Amino acid sequence: FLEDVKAQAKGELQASESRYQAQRRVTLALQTELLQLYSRLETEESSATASA
Amino acid sequence: FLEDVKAQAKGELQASESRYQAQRRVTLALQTELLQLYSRLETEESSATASA
Amino acid sequence: MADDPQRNFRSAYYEKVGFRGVEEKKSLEILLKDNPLDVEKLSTFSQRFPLPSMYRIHVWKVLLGILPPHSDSHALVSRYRVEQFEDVSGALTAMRFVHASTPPTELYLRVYQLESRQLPRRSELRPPDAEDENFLAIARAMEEIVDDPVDCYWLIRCFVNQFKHKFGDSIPHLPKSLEHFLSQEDAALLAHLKTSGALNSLPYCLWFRRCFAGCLPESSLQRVWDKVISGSCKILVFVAVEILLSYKIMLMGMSDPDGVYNFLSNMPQENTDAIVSKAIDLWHKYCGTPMHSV
Repeated sequence: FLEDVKAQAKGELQASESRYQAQRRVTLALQTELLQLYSRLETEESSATASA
Repeated sequence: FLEDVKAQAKGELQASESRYQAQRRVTLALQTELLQLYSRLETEESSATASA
Repeated sequence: MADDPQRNFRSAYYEKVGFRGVEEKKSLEILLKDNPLDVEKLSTFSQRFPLPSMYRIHVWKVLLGILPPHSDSHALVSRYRVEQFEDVSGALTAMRFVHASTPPTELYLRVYQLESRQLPRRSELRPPDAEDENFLAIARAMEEIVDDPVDCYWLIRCFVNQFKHKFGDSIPHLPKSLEHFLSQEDAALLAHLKTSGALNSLPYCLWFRRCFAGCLPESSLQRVWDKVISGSCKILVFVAVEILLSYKIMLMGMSDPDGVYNFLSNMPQENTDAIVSKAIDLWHKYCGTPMHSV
């Protein structure tokens, strides 16, 4: 019976952890995207300054 | 003893939950930032087109 | 008794109209009342019998680990699964990978890629490669079987992952296995396929990587997937054997490997239920019927 309780808890924890891990992957993807956008923005701004 | 195991499982699940919530706040903040960046980029691009 | 044609006719008939299924359905219902669920017994059931359609999605979710064995955790875990899918698809929308009119199958692919750290940068988006195409084919078929988008995503993801992990090493050997069983069932057909050069260019990717997604209509396909999800990739070989046997006359008249490939890749959608039934019988004949429990 004790094993049963443990197994159940493990099942729930695994699902919860998988949800957490997905958030972490989302964070990474967002950061990559943001980084790219910032560098694009900088290029655009410097070229705008140069042409002004 | 059983109560002990249950309490421990509950504690672990709660910890996982709060880690998830924290990460979730991070991704929401990053998404807001992303949105702002997109609109800044669009403004710059449209003004660059207009001035060209 | 199994050789009694009268009986065979009857049981085939009952299976078709759904009477024989009543007993099976009852025994599945008993299994589904267990708490925790006995995943082993559910696998055995699913290997032996077709899953009643009203329980199919639920059993698949348990077999694939989308739902844990403990039924009283199902509500909580289902909520986690929904949130996880919504979190990731929301982020993909924010990153403009997907938008309101993106086909669901493409959304599923992107969610899957993000979760497995394979999402390309948005500036480096490329057309789907072979593996993406396999995923999309399975996704399109799953979409026909499953109504709920969250369930659909999870079933595709876990189906694809389980298939890769469990059978990844066996897949390259399936064409040889096909050759072996075809030699047992119809040596003349095998000889013809060999001499015409068609044997090496059968649609193996469609059969053994996409598990017949896009080849068989969903009503037949799901009966094959019952077996794959409950632990057999050998069934794929027997479906392929039965397809070849069913179109023997046509195939014997074809000598161009490309013609054979094209015909089999766009196979007629008639009689596929019979093909699958025969394939399951053949699979039981060569590999035995799992006997324990149920």
